[in-house]
Amino acid sequence: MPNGVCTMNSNFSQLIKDGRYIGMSLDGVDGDTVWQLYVFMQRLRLLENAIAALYSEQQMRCPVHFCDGQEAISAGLALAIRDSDHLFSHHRTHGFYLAKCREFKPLIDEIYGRISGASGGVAGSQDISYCEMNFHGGAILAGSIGIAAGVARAMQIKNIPALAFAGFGDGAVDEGVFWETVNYAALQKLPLVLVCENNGYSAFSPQNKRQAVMDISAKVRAFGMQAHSFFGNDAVESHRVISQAVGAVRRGEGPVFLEGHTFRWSGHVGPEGDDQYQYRSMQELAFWKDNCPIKLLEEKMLEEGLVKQQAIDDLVRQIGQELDQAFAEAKQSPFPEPVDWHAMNYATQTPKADELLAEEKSSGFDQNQDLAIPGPY
Amino acid sequence: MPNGVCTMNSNFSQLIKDGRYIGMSLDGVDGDTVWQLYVFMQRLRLLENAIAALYSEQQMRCPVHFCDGQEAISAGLALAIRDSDHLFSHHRTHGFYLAKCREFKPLIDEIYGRISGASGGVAGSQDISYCEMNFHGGAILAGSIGIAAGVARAMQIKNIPALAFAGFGDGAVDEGVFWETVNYAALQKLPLVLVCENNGYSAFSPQNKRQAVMDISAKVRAFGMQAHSFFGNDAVESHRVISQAVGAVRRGEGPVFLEGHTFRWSGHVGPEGDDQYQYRSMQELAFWKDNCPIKLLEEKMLEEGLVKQQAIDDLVRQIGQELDQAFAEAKQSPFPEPVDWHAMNYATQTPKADELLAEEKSSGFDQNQDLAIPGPY
Amino acid sequence: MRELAYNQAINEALHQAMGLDEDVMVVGQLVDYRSGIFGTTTGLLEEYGSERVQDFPVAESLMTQAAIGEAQMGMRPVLTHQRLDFMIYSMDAVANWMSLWRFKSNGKQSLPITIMGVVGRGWGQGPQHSKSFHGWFSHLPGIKVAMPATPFDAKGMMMESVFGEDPVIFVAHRSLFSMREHVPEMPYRVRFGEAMLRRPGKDVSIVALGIMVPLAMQAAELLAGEGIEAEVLDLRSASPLDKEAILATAQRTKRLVVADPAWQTAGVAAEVISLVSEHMGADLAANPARLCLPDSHTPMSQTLEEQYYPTEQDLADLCKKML
Amino acid sequence: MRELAYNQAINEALHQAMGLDEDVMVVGQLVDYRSGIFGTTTGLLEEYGSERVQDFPVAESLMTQAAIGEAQMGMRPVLTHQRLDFMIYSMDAVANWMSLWRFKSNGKQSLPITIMGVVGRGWGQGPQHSKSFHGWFSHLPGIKVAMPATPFDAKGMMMESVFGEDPVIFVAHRSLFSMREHVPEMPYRVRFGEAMLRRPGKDVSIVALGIMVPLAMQAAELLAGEGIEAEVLDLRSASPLDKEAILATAQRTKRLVVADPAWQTAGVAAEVISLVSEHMGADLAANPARLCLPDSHTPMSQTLEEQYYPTEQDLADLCKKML
Ligand SMILES: Cc1ncc(C[n+]2csc(CCOP(=O)(O)OP(=O)(O)O)c2C)c(N)n1
Ligand SMILES: Cc1ncc(C[n+]2csc(CCOP(=O)(O)OP(=O)(O)O)c2C)c(N)n1
Ligand SMILES: [Mg+2]
Ligand SMILES: [Mg+2]
Repeated sequence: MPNGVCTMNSNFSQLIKDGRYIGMSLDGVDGDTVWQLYVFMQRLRLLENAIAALYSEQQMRCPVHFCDGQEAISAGLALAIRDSDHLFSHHRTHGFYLAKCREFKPLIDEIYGRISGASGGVAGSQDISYCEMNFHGGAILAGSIGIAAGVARAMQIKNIPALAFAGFGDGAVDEGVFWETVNYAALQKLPLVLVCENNGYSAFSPQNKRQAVMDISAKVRAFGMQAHSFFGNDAVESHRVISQAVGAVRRGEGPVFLEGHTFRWSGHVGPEGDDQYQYRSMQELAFWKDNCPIKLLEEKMLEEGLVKQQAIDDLVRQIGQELDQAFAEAKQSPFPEPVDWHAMNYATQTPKADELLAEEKSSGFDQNQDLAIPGPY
Repeated sequence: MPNGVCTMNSNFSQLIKDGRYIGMSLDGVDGDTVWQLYVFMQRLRLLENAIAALYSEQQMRCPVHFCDGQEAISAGLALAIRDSDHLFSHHRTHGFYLAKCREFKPLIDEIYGRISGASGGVAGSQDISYCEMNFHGGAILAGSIGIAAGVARAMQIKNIPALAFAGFGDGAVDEGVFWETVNYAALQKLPLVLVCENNGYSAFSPQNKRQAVMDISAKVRAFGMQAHSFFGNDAVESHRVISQAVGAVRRGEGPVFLEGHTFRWSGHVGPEGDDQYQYRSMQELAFWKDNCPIKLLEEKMLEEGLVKQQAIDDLVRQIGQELDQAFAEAKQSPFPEPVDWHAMNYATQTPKADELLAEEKSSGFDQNQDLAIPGPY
Repeated sequence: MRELAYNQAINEALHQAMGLDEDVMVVGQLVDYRSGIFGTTTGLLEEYGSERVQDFPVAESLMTQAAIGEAQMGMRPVLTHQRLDFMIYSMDAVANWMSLWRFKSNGKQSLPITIMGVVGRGWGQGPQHSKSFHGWFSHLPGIKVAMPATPFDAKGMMMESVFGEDPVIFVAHRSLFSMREHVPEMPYRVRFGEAMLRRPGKDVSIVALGIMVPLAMQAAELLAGEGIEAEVLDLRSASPLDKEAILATAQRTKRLVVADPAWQTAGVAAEVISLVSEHMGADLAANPARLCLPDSHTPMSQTLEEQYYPTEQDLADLCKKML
Repeated sequence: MRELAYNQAINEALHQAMGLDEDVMVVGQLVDYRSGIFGTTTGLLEEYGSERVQDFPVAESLMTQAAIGEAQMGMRPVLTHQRLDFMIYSMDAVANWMSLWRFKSNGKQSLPITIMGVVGRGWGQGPQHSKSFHGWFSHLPGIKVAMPATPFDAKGMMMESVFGEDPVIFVAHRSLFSMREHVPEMPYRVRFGEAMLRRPGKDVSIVALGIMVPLAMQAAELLAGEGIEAEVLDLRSASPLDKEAILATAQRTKRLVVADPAWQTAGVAAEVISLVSEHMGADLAANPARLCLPDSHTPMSQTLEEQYYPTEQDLADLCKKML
C-alpha cells in the first residue's frame, strides 16, 4: 500500500498486493446479485459524471458533493434496504439517495431547483429529501444520525417491522452527538443501522489529524454496539457484510455500525477538483483509482464469465440514454411558483387538535397570589 | 455486595466481603500522607454537615449539592494537585473546591452570597469560581471539561509546567462533548487529568439506565486515553492511583481519565434528602454508609497505630471551631453593592487594543461593486 | 369550581393527552420518577409505561434529534428540561433540523414536538439556571413559542402544543408552578397567537408575557389605587404574536408598555414595540416603553437578585411616567 | 491607494495580529490549508506554525469550550466556521459559558475570543448553509457582535475583536468577500458601537447592517435619481448598538427604515425601531419600517432565492412609501 494511504486501518493490508486489492471473491453470491451491484454502481457513476459534465452550464445552482469511487458501499446498501425502511443521508447524498429511491428523476429535478424535484426545489443536492420514499438528506454533519435513532425508537415502540439507516462519513464521527447516538442505540437495542463511508477525509482534513484512534469500529464496540468494517471498494464484500448485518438487526439483535473504507476521487465539493490544495497525495488517489469499485467488479465478472462485455456496453448505453432524457426533462421542468412563506414554515391546519380538543373560556385569573421562589432545585 | 449496587463495575467485587471493603492497605504511603488524607476528609465532611445544619435558616439562598460519602476522591486529588494547576468542577463543587482552594471562608461566604465570597456572591455553590486559585465551577454538565482541555492546550502551547484538571460525575459522561474532549485530549496528548466521581447516579437516574456499557474507563481507553478506575471510598487507594497517574501526566505522557466508584449519601440537591422518591435502595445506601471513606481510613489508622483517638477528637473539635468562626463571619460579611450591570458583563478597558492599534479613518466605500454569489461551496 | 396549580394543570394535560392518543410520549431526564419534573409528569409512568414515559441520558442534543425522528413516525413527543438552559445543548437539533424540517420537506412532513423548558428564578439560581431564551425562539421560523402565565393556559397550551402540527417550545416559569385557578376538566385548547385581555383599562396598555403577567396585574392594581386604568394584555404565545390584539390595545389606550421577562435588547419586547410603531407609531400619545431584565446574566446573591428582577412597582412607575 | 478585497482584509488582520502578539491563535476546520476559509486564513500556517494555526476535528462544541480555556490562559483565539450554521452546535459553550464567564468570575477574568461565522447566500445554499444568527447574539449579554460591511471595517473590526477583552461573534457575509476598497496597511481598530454614516441625506434614514449596507447604498442611489436624499447609517456592530448615532440620524430625517439581513421577527431591526420609538417616536414624521428577510428558512431553487432576498429596489420603494 502506498505511503499516505491513511484512510485504511491495517486490518486490510493483507488484502492488498502490489497496490491491487486481491480480496474479491464471488463465493456464495449469485450472478443476479452481482449484476445488480454492478448496475447500481454504473448508474451512480454515470449519473455523477453527467452532473459533473453539465454543472458548468450553471443551471444546477446548488453545492454538489460527488461520491465517485465510493459506489460499492451504497451498492451493498441498495440490496439490503427495503421501501419501508428509512434512510438518512449526510451532504454527500447521491449514493444514499439512489440506494433508497432508485429513480434518477426526482434527484436531478431537485438539483435543477424544479418543482418536480424530490423536495420541490427547496433543498437541492445536499439537503434533498424524498419523503414518499422515506429518504432524508441534510448538510449539517451528524445531526441526522440522531434523527435516524429516533425513527428506530418509534419503530420499536410501535412494533413496526422496519429499520432506520443513517449514512455518513468519518467526519461525522468527530461530533459528540454521534457518540450520544451510539450509546443510546446500544442501550435501547434500536433497530438502527449506521453506515459509515470512511473515505479518510473530512473535506481536506485526514482522519488521523482529527481522531486519536483510527479504528472507528473498535470505539463503537466499546460502547456496546456491534460493528464491522470492510474494504469499501469491494461491492460484493460490501453486500455480504451489509446484508448479513442488516439481517441480524431485522431479527432484533440490536443496532449495528458498518464501516466501509473507501476514497472519493472528486474534490470535496463541486466538479472542479481541489487537488491544487495538495491535501492528499496523488499516489494515494492513484491507488484508489486503480482499485475502482466498478473496475474491480467488472474484471471479476468477466474473469468468471458471469457476463459478456457486450452486456456491459449495452448497460452503459442504456443508462446514458436514461440520463440524457432525465436531464432534458429536468431542464424543461417548471420552477417553483411564488410561495407563501408562512405556509412553507408552519402548518395551516390542526386536524388532530380539532378532533380532540374543546374550546373553553378562562374564568379569569386571580392575581392575588404570590409567585413561588424555587428552593434548592 | 447487595443487590442494586449498580454503581460499581465488577472489577471491585473481590475487594468486598460480607458487605465490607477489605482492600485497604497503607503500603508504601507514609503516616503523614495518611493523616493529610484523613484531615481533608474530615474538613470536607464537617463543612458539609455544617452547611446542611444551617441551611434551614434560609440564609444560604442557592442550590447546594453535597458530596458526603464521596470525600476520598477529592482527598486523593488534594494531595496531587498544585497551585499552578487549574481545576474545573461540576455543580457538586465542595470537594473539588477544597482540594484546590483549601480555605473554607471564600466558599462559605460565597454560599451566603456575600461580597467576600470567592466569586463576590454572584455565583453561589454550584457556579463558584476562585480565579486567584485557578478554580472554576459551573452547573451545566460536561461543559467545563472541554474548557479544561483548552487550558491544557494553552499550557502545552506556552510550555507552562502545570496541568488542567476537570472533576465531574458519571452523568457528564452521557454528553457528547465529553467524548469530543476525550478524543481531542488523546489526539493532542494534552496535560489533562479527568477525574470522574462515579456515584452511580445522575440525580435519580442510575448509570445502567443511561449507558449501555458501565465501564467508562474501557470506553475512554478505546479512544486512546489512559484510564484507571478504583474503589472510590478508599482514600489511600485514591491517593495512590491519582498521584501516580498525575505524575505520569506531569512527565508528558499524555492525558488520563480517573474514575472513583463511590456514592453520595445526601439527596441529589439540598439537605432535605430525596429518598422518598425511592430511586435507590436503602440496602445500597447502607452498604456505602458502612463503607464510609472516613470510617474506613480511621479504623485502619487506629488499627495500625498510626494515630490515637485523642488526636482525632482534637482534630474534629478544631475543625468545628474553625467552621463556627467562618460561618459567624460569613453572616456578618456585607452583601454586594448595587452593581453596574454593563460593567459586570463587559470589559470597560481595552489595554491591549490601545497599545497595539492605531486609529484610522475609512476613505469611504465604493458601492458600485457587485456582491459575490458563492459557488458550490 | 375545581382549582389546579400550574404544575398540576400541565400534569393533567399530559395525562389526558397520553390517554387520548397513544402516539403521545413524554421524554426527559427524570420524567419517570415520582418527583416528576416539579410535578408536571408525576404518575405518567404508572399509567402509560416506560416506553412512552422515558428517562433519557444526559444527552440533550440527541434527545431532540431523536424526537424529530419519532415525530416523523407519527409520534407526538413531549420533551422536558428541568432548566431551559440545558436545552441549549440541543440548539443544533432545534435550529438546524427541527425548525426547518417542514420547510425542507416542501411541506410534506410536520413535526408535532413539544419541548418544555423550565425557567428558574430566585433562590440563587445563578447564571446557568435562569435564562429564558424565548426571544431566540420567537426569532426562529418554523417553531411556535408558548408562554402560559396561568394554570388554565398552561393546560390549554400544552394540549394545543401536543395536538398541533408544529414544533413548540413551551416556556414554563418555575415561579408560576404554585399559582392556582379554575381549570376545566375536559381536554381543551388555547390557540397560539390569541392573546388574552386580562384586564381592561383606558389609560395605558401593558402587554405582558409569561411571568410578567401576574406582575402586570399587580401593577395595574397599584395604578388603579391612583386612579389610573391600565389595560393588561397577556400575549400567551411569544410566537406567533397576536398582532391584531397588540395593535387594538395600543389603539385603545395610545400608551404602550411591554413587560417581557428576558434581556431587553433584541427580544420579544422590541418586536412588540416595532410592530406597534410600524403600524401606528404616529397615533401614540407617548413614546412606548419596555420593562425587561437588565442586559446582564443573573446574579446569585439575594441582594443582587432583588435588583435584577423588576417589581410591580417598577412597572407601575414606568406606566405613570407615560401619562 | 492600496485596495484589498474583504477576505484579504481579514487575512491581513489575522497576519498582523499573529505577528503582533504570540498569544493570538487561529483555530477551525481547514484553517491550515491553502484555500484558507475563503482566503481569510491563507498563509498563516506557513508563518506561524501548526500550534497557533490549528485544524480542528468536526467538534464545534468542544472547539469553543477549548477556546474558553485557552483564553483564560492569556491566549486570544480566533475561531472560524465555514458556515455560521455549524456554530450552532457550540451554543452551549457560547451561551452557557463564554458569554457569562466574565460575569461569573465577578469581573476577574475576561475571554478575548473571536468567533468568525461565514453566512452563505445564493447558489442554492439552502436552509442549512445560510442562516445568520446575529439577532440571537445581540440578545445575549456578555458578547459583542461585529458585522463589518466593507474591507476597511473587516480588518479594523477583526483587529479590535482580537485585541479587545470581550468575546466577539464576527459575522462575515460570504457575498461581501470580493468587495474591494482602500485598506490601510498599519494595524488599526474599528471600535464596537461606533456606527458610520456612509451617506448623508435629509429625507429618510436607512439604518443598515452587514450585507444590507451595500444594498442601502444602492437604494440611496436609486432614490437620489428621484430627488430623494437618503441617509445611510452602517451600524457595523450589532452589539453594542450605537444608540446615539441611531437617534441622531432619526432626529435628522424623522424617517427611519432599518435594513437587516435576518428574519424580521424579534431581531436587531426590531431593537433599532424600539430604541428610536422609545426615545423619540413622537418626533417621527412617518411610522418606521423594516426591510428584512421573510420569517422563513432559505429555499435552494434560484427562483425562490430571488423572492427570498430583498433588493435595493424593494428598499427604495419602502423609503418612498414613507415620504
Ligand atoms: C456541523 C458541521 N460542521 C462542518 C461542516 C462542513 N463540512 C461539510 S462536509 C464536511 C466534511 C465531512 O466529512 P465526512 O463526514 O467524512 O464526509 P465526506 O465529505 O468525506 O463524505 C465538513 C466538515 C458541516 N457540514 N457540518
Ligand atoms: C446539560 C445539563 N443537563 C442536565 C442538568 C441537570 N443536572 C444537574 S446535576 C445532574 C446529575 C449529574 O449527575 P453526575 O454527573 O453523575 O454528577 P453527580 O450529581 O452524581 O455528582 C443533572 C442531570 C445539568 N446541570 N446540565
Ligand atoms: Mg470523509
Ligand atoms: Mg453521578
